Amino acid sequence: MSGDDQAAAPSAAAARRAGGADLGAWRGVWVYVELERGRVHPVSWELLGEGRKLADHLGVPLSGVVMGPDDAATAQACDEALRHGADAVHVVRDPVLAHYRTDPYTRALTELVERNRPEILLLGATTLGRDLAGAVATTLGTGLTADCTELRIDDETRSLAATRPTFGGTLLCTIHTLEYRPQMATIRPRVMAMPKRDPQRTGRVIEEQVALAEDDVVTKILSYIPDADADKAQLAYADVVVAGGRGLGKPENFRLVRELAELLGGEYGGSRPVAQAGWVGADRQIGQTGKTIRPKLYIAAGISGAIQHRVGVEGADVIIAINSDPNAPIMDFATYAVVGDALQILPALTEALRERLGRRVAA
Amino acid sequence: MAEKFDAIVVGAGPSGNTAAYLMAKAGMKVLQLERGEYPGSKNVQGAIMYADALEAVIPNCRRQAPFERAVLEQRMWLMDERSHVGSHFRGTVDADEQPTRYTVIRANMDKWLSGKAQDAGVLLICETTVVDLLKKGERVVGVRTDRARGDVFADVVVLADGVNSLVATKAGLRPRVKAQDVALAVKEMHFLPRHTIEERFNISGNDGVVVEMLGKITKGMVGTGFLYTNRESISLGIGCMVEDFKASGVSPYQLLEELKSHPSVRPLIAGSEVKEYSAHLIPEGGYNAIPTVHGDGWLICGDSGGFVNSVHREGSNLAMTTGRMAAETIIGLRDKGRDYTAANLKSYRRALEQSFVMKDLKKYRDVPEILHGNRQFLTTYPELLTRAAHTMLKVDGVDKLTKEKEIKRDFVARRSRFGLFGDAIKLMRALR
Amino acid sequence: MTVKVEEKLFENRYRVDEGRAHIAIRAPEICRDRCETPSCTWCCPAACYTKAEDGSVILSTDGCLECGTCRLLCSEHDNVEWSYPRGGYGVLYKFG
Amino acid sequence: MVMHIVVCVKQVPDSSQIRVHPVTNTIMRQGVPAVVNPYDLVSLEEALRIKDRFGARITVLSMGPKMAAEALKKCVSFGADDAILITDRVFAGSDTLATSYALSSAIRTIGAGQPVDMVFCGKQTIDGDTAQVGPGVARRLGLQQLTYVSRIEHLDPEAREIVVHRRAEGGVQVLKTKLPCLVTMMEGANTIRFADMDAMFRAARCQPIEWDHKAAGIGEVARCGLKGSPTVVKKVFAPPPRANKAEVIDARDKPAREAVDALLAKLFAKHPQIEEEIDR
Repeated sequence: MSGDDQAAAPSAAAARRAGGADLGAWRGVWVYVELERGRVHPVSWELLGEGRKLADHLGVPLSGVVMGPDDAATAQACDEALRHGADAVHVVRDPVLAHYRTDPYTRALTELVERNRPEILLLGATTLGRDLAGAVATTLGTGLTADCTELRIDDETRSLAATRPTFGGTLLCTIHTLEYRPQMATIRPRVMAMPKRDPQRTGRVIEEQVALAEDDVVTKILSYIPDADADKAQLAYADVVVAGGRGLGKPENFRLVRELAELLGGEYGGSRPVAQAGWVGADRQIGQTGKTIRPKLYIAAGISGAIQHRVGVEGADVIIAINSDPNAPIMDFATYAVVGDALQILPALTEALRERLGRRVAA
Repeated sequence: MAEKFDAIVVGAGPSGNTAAYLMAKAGMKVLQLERGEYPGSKNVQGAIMYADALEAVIPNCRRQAPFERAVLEQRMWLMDERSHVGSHFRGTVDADEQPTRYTVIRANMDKWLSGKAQDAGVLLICETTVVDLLKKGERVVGVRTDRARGDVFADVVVLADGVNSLVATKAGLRPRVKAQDVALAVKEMHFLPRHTIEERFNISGNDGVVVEMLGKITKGMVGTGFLYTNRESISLGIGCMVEDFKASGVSPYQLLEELKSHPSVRPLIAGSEVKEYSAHLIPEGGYNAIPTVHGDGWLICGDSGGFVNSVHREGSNLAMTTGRMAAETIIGLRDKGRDYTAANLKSYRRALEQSFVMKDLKKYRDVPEILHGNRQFLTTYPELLTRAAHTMLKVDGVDKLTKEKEIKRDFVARRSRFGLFGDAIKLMRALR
Repeated sequence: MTVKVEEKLFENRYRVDEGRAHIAIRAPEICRDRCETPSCTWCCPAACYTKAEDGSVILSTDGCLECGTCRLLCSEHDNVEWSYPRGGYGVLYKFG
Repeated sequence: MVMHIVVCVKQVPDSSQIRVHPVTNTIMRQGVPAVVNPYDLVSLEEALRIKDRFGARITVLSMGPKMAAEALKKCVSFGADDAILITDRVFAGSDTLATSYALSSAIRTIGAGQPVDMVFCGKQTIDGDTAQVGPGVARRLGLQQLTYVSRIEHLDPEAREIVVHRRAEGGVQVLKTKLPCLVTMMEGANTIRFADMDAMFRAARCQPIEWDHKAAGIGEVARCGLKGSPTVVKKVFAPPPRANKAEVIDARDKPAREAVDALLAKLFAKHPQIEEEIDR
């Protein structure tokens, strides 16, 4: 074991217990702009929108942090951050940062925070954001509230009140970091509204230097397998899930489910009986123990909604159930219950939504 | 190398826990196997616990057992669709006396008694289902579990695996339980604030109320409903003979739902939060359905041996008592250095015969049969009685003598004079 | 009165042994062709057995309460293969 | 010498059993059983598979009240070798920062006997859902941090090399790194085994070792528990209940398209965020 607590957390003393007068030394709201493989994760723009509100409330500037190789994508990310509401952008350009790896990213972000002392640091609750935030918060020795769904400033303490689901979403809790700075939080994607992009908006781009060397980084990237190639269901993370059950009659009719899912950019799945019958792969089974989905929209066609299914999908924000049996259990826990033949309703729904999206594109 | 024990107990319910506890306390090396995640996780009971049977095992159990409420008041309701006539018995015990019955939450009870057994040295392994017995010739020498390298050996095996008695059945030690010998009961746990329960039932402290219900709620099937007050919950359930469910086309949950909406029951559970729905079989075949209870290297106790007194709704005390007697038999043989052969284990059967267990079961041996052939006890009579009560209590200007005559006419019309007499005789015989 | 047994089962705690049903219908065609009183479809307290339109009986053991009723009901055709779930799986009563 | 693997586990309330009272909107905790955090079991199973292949000594470690020993015994019943519970009043009220401090100190103490080659943590817990303790422990111990691992592609204990698939947004990173490392596994990567009877016997006879903060080698008590936790939970509350009755659209008496239009009109009026989602 090579690690040493003190060595691994050199800056802990600086941030810990920034009590009393020191609290004031930490100023400004920061949003980490998640740039990976040349693309910025949309959650970063959502956070700039949210961060703008917090910064305005506090009367402090809003800054974006961009880390990546010295290329066009990094430069564009800086510009876009400004256009999405940042007053300034701190950028680290270094070939070591070409791909996300915990160590160099943690080092860079930690150094930037210590140098500039923002009071609030927000990251997206993505796999990258949560990996990085956990490492940075530990190194800084400060508080981190994960996977938040609501942010507010508590005027009395001038602290960040971060609300997040807990106990698997059964409960919510509001968490403050009172005596430590920065106050860190990761925020669930697609919870905060996307801010309006202002193409005219500009601001300061601050070049930051961090001494990074590839030889110091133990972990190497061998390759990257995009999901489209993997064809593995990502049901757990999908924002829209369309699923079919025995009510569809025969496997050929599953096409209707796939089409709607594809149109909505979501994932498709099947109930336990149809997964067992082989209509869909086991990785697309919904309602399996320990595998819950939490989409914003769940559409269940021809699924009766037995016990395991209910447990699996209850976390969905909105459930639309399509079933010919008005007494099917799913009709009770659905938000909308469409009583009718799924084989008629599904194509009608796909058609209606396609027209709608077509209109939008045309407009 | 397969493990070897002095005794293996299959099941961690009241009878298994009692047997395991006593054998370990007597210095035996005991392995207990339970298929649930923890003792109690597969077990269902009303539940009322009889303190004396437990006290015979754990002397000052009253001070430590997780009892919910002491039964202060017993109600018996005869019900038709909308009303009931009933009797209450409410009585405080003398200062030097202890209550004899307590309501319990079964999972808590089983965990507690299992804890006693483990403290006494029982090695408990949960999440392991015994699938068969290991035999050497006719002699049972161990058990086979559902896990890899799952054979475990012992000098004697105590089967306390519950009403379905799968292990003994599979090993050919007993016939399969028959549908006409078991009742299916379903139950819900209704949670309410403590003070709400106490207000609704006019109780305080640790006192409790039990309600036994008979009549049209079972739609002509042989069965009863029950309502027991726990500290912060009410156990509400109903059970009927499986054979009757089969013939009636009625679903057990339908029956329970209708019981919940009965005007006599509904206000008692109003506003409650249901936190569990359970179902369980109860052996009600009585004396005539008790299988062979011992053989070479094995004994059977509790529900798996059919030890339930259905007339008095006693099961857990018989379970604990048979578990205790099984253990005492085994300990007695060990002390004398004698082998656990069928002949030597016969003293278990003798002990049972001499105890209240078999004496009570024998006394009521004909009750199941009588009830089966005479549904009027459960349907016609409750209806007649509630109607009689209605008639007598209604102030409508009709004089009481006329009303009495009307009631008498009603009874005779439905059952005939001869039928009434015959019913009385039958009941007397069965309950004598 | 229609009763939603699923509502009741939802309150229970289960650990499902994926892909290993502990109860099975031995010969589906017996249910479809020879059983005139499929009492399992109304007696099962968890409504694990449902009758399909073609007359066959569909068994889903997810909500099983492990009472054993179906095993005893099917005495005429003896068409139910019944065992307990593997250790630790199945219904886990919180109160019992 | 075989590898030494530490698996950190937590005993948690089975959150699927926590209910919010539909009328009072209060939390009901009666009868909620304690279980091993399910995500931890995915990591434990992965460690056990390494043990199956290469041989390894697996120590399960937990922080919690004394009753958490049950969770550790459960892990032994799956095949872990040793079980250590750090339990002390000073740990009460720990947030993730304080927890990772205590756990990493204990792992360092465990490593004093035989150096630790790999640490596994659950991806997150089902009660806290933070996913922060794993990274925290990795940081403090200077371990290579491999979170959200969906597959261990290759492991060479001799060369001390490991290749994993790590879930990223929109794809999978294939990472190669050196031991010692810390791994958190994605759900669905495996299913915990049904262990053999020998493991059940060992678990039944096992009494997890209990360490207080001193035995665990924790120097600064001020960095533990409430005192060592920067975050403060101000409020816990139930989310506003979902309308408990579905809005029914009967499509049996009208053309499908008409029903669908009615559905979408209602949906978008009541749930503008869904409209936004669909339009993205």
